[in-house]
Amino acid sequence: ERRLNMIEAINEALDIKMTEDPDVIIMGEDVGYFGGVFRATAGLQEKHGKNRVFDTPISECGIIGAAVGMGAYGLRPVPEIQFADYIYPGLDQLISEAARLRYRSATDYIAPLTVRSPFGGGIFGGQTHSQSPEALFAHVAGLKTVIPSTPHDAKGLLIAAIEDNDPVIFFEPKRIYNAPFTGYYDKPVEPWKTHRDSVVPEGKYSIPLGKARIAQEGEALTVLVYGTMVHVAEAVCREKGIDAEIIDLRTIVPLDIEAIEASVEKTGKCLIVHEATRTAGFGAELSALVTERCFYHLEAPVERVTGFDTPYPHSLEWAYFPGPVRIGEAIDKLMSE
Amino acid sequence: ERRLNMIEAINEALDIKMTEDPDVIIMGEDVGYFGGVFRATAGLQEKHGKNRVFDTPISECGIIGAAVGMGAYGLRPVPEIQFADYIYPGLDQLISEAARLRYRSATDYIAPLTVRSPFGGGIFGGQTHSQSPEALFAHVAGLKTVIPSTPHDAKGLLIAAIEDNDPVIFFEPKRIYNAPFTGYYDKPVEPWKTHRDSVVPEGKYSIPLGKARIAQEGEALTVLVYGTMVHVAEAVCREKGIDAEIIDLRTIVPLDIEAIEASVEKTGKCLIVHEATRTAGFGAELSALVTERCFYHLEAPVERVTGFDTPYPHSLEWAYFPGPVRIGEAIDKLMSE
Amino acid sequence: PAASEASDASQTLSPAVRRAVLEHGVDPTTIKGTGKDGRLTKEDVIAAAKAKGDDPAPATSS
Amino acid sequence: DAGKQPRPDETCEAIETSDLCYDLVRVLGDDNKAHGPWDPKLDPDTLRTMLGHFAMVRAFDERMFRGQRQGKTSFYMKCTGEEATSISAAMALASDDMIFPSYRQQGILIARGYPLIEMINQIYSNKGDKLKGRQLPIMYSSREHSFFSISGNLATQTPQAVGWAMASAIKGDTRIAATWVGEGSTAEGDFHSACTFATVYNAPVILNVINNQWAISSFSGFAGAERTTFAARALGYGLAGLRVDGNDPLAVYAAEKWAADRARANAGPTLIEHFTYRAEGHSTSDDPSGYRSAQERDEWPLGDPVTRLKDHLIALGEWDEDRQAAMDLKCAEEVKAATKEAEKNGILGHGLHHPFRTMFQDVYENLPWHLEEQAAQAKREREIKWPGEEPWS
Amino acid sequence: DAGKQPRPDETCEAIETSDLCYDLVRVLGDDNKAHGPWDPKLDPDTLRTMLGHFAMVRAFDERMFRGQRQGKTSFYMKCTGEEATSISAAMALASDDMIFPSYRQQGILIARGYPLIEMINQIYSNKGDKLKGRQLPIMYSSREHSFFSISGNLATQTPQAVGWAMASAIKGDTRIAATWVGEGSTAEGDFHSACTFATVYNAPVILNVINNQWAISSFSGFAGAERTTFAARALGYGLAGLRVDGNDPLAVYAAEKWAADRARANAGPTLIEHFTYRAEGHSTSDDPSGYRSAQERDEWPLGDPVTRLKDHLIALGEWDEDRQAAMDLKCAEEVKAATKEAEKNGILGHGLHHPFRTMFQDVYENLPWHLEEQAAQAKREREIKWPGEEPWS
Ligand SMILES: Cc1ncc(C[n+]2csc(CCOP(=O)(O)OP(=O)(O)O)c2C)c(N)n1
Ligand SMILES: Cc1ncc(C[n+]2csc(CCOP(=O)(O)OP(=O)(O)O)c2C)c(N)n1
Ligand SMILES: [Mg+2]
Ligand SMILES: [Mg+2]
Ligand SMILES: [Mg+2]
Repeated sequence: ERRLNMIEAINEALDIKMTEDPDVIIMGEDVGYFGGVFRATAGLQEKHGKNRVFDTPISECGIIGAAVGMGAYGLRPVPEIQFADYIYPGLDQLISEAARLRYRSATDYIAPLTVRSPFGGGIFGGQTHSQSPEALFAHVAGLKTVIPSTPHDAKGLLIAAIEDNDPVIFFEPKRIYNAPFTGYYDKPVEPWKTHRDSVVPEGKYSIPLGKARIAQEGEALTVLVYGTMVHVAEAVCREKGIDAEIIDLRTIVPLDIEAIEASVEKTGKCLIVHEATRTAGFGAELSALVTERCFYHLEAPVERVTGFDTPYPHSLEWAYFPGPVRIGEAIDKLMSE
Repeated sequence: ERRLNMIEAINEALDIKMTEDPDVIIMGEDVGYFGGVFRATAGLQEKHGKNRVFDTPISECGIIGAAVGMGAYGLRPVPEIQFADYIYPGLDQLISEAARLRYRSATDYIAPLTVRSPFGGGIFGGQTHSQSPEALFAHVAGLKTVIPSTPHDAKGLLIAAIEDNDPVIFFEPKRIYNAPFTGYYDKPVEPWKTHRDSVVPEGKYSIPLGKARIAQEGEALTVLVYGTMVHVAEAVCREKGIDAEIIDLRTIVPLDIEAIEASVEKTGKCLIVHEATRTAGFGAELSALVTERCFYHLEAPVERVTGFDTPYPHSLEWAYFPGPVRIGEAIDKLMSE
Repeated sequence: PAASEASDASQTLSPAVRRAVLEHGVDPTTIKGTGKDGRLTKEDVIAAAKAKGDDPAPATSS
Repeated sequence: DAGKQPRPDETCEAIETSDLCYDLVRVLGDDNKAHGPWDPKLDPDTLRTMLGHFAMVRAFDERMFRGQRQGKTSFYMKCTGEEATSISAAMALASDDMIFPSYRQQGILIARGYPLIEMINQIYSNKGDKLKGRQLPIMYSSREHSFFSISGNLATQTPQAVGWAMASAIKGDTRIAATWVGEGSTAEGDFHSACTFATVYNAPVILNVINNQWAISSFSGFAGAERTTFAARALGYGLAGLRVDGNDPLAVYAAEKWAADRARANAGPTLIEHFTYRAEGHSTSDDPSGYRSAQERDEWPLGDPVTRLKDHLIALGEWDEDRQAAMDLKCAEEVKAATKEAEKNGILGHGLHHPFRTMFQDVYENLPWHLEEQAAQAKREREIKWPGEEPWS
Repeated sequence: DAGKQPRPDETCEAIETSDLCYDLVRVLGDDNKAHGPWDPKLDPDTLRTMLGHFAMVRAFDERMFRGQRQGKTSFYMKCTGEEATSISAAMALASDDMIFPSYRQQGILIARGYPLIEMINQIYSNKGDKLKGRQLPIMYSSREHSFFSISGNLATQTPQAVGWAMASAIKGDTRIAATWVGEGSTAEGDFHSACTFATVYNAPVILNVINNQWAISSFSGFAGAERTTFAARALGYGLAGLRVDGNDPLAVYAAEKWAADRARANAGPTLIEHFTYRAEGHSTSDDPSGYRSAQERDEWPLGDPVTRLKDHLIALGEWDEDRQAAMDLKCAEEVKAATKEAEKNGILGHGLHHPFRTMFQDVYENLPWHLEEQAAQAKREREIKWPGEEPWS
């Protein structure tokens, strides 16, 4: 069994697609010669050439805008935005252009971009290296949003995203690039090398966008979660001995509604966990969907555990992070109903 | 009784604040000499001078960015973004700068901006003159988002927004600038001049941000709504003879949660209506809140009636618009539970 | 999890009805629902409780 | 001063174009003759073809504007006075060079032979509209004609054009890209991205800035015109820059050709400022009398490009007023016929649009479940509103 | 070629600075003497003060960098080699001129007398931190010192500076604004907005572009440096532009003073490119050996500004190596003392931070209900995690 951490898995997915498809190109700030500030593109320029893996000016607008043009030409660009916090200058090109191009041109042109970007906190990155803006993208018709939680999934989902003909936002939970953080920040971190989900097959495989992963089967309650928080939820349920069904959504748009419905109908209780700020976060959509579709199966109010509606504060990062205590409290509440 | 349409009411609010407070300035594309493409700033440059009401380059980033700097200086800028669809190039300055400035500087600097922008569809404006992006702003901690539905409220809320020391996004439902559109696009439109909510007192008054308006009291179900859709919801309930409690939220952040809870606890049923695309729209947050807070009062699943998750299609605008039929269907469903 | 052996009706109780059932101490399987698909409504439960001669309980739970 | 501007070699260093950024390349003199090194030496047939496109776009604009006033559609935008900046420029490109237009380049479609009826179908958002009624009128797209989908968001096409050109270069393709952007829109950050990427990657692209002196109600000074030229933006990035009389069809052709040859020779991108004048209102939604004097148009800075080209041909002995009148008439009739034909497919708001189900198509390549559900809801709505009427699918 | 660059009058037309955009203003020659019209003729006391700030910031950087390595905080950024571009520039401004900095201008705070201990408190995010531990280390803010809150988002400060300057002009205030931005960051659209607004409104602002030749791992060519200078950007907008040897403290002072005088005289904004070199890694998160050779630093393009200023003072007979050594020692000790003092307030992650409740403050002026509820939840969490420990409020 070959085990990789998430960076290695992502790097391998990129390498496989670049080798297989000459139209795949990689661009972004520091991704070329240096191989990315998180090393996700390390070695790729050397292997695939400066024409296909290259550094860009510091202009997220230009990165996405140029990628849209490249996509219209027929390439399959995989731009990196160095931190999700810095995606906003490129948002217009994503929302007004990439997301609507197929529709507005009635398929004359498409934007088969895969925008990779590290997101999330827990690394003492302060308010501009910690955000989780996935809800903004989920609101935009025409975009798909993917968030892996394991090396295995990161590789398979990234390959699927690159092959997808729609623009995909691929958010990488940077906190778990190197190890599956459980939220117990004061305990030693288990490395990927000993984690079951770091077994990454060689060669190409892909995981369909829109299919959730049942991270853990259970009967007592359903947990809807993605990214870093999958591992935190798992740890809390383990700790508390709760027979939870933990659904790692993997893709938030399109969503695996069948998996969600089946689980909530079974358990009657639903907890939603994300790191992003609460108000109008993606958890709201999940809560609304569950209420709309599983109402008569609900035995308790759907609960959301989220980051607070504040910027991510540097020194109080662990007070912000929706860690084991916050999740535990919600589980207790749900189980007591 | 003096009656104004919404443009007149907004113009009057701006004029009052400019007259009263020398630190209020207005800037934006075509707002100066011409008085705005919707005439909201008509006459203000002539009255208050080119130093205080001025045209800008076509750069939403520059408009918001400069306004942040002006706010730091001590002015109280009221920038206009010509259409909400064009706010994205300025989003980084709003999200990363205006929204977080007070927090990150620990009150050294504040950003008392009021960003006015016409939003919403129903005017055959096509996909880039019809969007309702309010959910994006609701997700950003530090911003307030205000949406008036009547001339009376537009004036009072705008004055409150300008006086507020936090950055406020003030979305003006352009479909009802001139008349309170009820969604029956094939029937004649009632002008503001005969509508009760167009009575606008002279002089200064303000409506606190975060206080909803009970547009109509009722017992059968609660309708949570804002902007243009207030009038559509009212018309449908009138048409159907439904004893609905219609809550015009006025401000989506901060939200008047007390009014919402009190109403849903009374009616046991809740309908949420907005024109924006459905997925991760602000309706999701409302639905989640209602479920979280009024669960044991709910007699039926919370329903959302929204725009579809597509761009706003030019020729099929009325098929997109969440009009009377869509709302009626949801009401029927709720009432039959 | 939901009591899987419970009657059809109990699977379609809205939260408000469930609360009413608890507050009024009535057995939902004994009441005929007037709601959609024969579902129990809050009013059905209150009517059943009245018929049973119960005092309406104060609505202060939860 | 027509013919006075020097013409450096296409493969020159960008800096050698510095003086041209502050000058104005002109070919047609007051004598209606072509002068100087920028004379593209086009043969009379080509000039007549160009004049024909001019006439056609003017006839088209006239009729479509009236169509909007008659309620046949929601919106229209004329390019009156700016015809050369699109038609003459496009004629200097290869027909498969990729165009990333703004909204005032209908001339390019006409020059490339895009059928009028397709344009009108789009303007009417009718059932013949290739864009399925989804876009605001005049927001055309034609992959077949290497014409990118027009966006309502200003300047977004500019970095896209650069990206397309980079892709072409990566693939060793000989095609180049050209983009058009209004002088007002150059203030957007996208334009800066475009210039930066173009210069850093030496992309085979032409950035055409159409300085028609107005951006809706705002004089070009609000984009910086009182401090320097728009061509001078090129200097800031080390791009080649040209400033050209946009109402001089020969000068426009020559400048665009120079830039195309430069790009194709891998000698780098060019920014061209076309100095022209928006003779009409911004769009059918606009009334320019609110912000500029009526005489301004009469003074018609730089002269009407159609007249100038016509007079040039006449001066060459290759044209006369009668042929001009006949051509104008023929254009008007062609447009009229196309309009009639298009109206059979419907006009906006009169029911003859694409089927409702198309509204949910192409948001994604495949319909996800949530759009399937929403489509079903829309279908239900339709059945409630108009029972038994027109089919959904 | 020190002293060879002409110095136009501060109120000249912007275009008169064209040649200076391609040149390099230098004052200090190889002989360590000041030359030419740009010599600011500073008196020895001022020069010694400047040298003192240089020494202090270098000592500070050294110690803070080590502090991060010792785990006292999460992050640090040095400005080694670029001291003149902040300190000498700031000394040419009035003390209440408004600074919109990027993240490498700690020199300005030191030049303006901001207490070291406040800087360290911020870096440690401890309970003494005036920013309440909310910002990443080095993202200072000080209204008292007319120093704007630093943002992690590159270049956003540039249009803000222009807006502030516009406000100052609107109010008839004599204060001007100055902003600093890295050469790599000039690619952002914000910078373009800043230049456009500055030129359109003739705002009293100075745009300092710090070309230290690197943006993390990316050579300045990725921002366009291989095609032209960054000062030439000014020409594109019709701004006055200067290109200055950023390691020549006298030249930097002179250029900034020229621009400040120009702005204060309402003669318009100036863009200054400070050509310098980032001698160290980008930040404590960076290891430059992965992308540039170790010798590069040894060659130290342009020479160490501290050494150059020191040698100048020595050449003037106003300084010597012993005094230099003594000053360096004194700075190191001052920094050490301040560090010790600040450590009493805590270091990152060791519990001595601002009270938890402060996390919810200042998101808005007043606490809305949803933050009140979230604060209550956070308090509960705290009580569960550490029952009875440190007070919430
Ligand atoms: C991002 C964005 N901001 C604002 C607008 C509104 N708008 C449409 S056209 C226009 C003026 C554009 O002027 P210019 O670029 O000079 O082009 P012209 O109309 O003169 O061809 C404006 C402000 C828009 N469409 N997109
Ligand atoms: C909008 C944005 N994009 C990307 C980043 C990540 N980033 C931080 S510093 C940096 C390099 C900046 O280089 P430069 O502007 O030359 O400044 P220097 O570090 O040399 O002082 C990058 C890419 C960011 N902070 N903000
Ligand atoms: Mg305000
Ligand atoms: Mg224009
Ligand atoms: Mg740099």
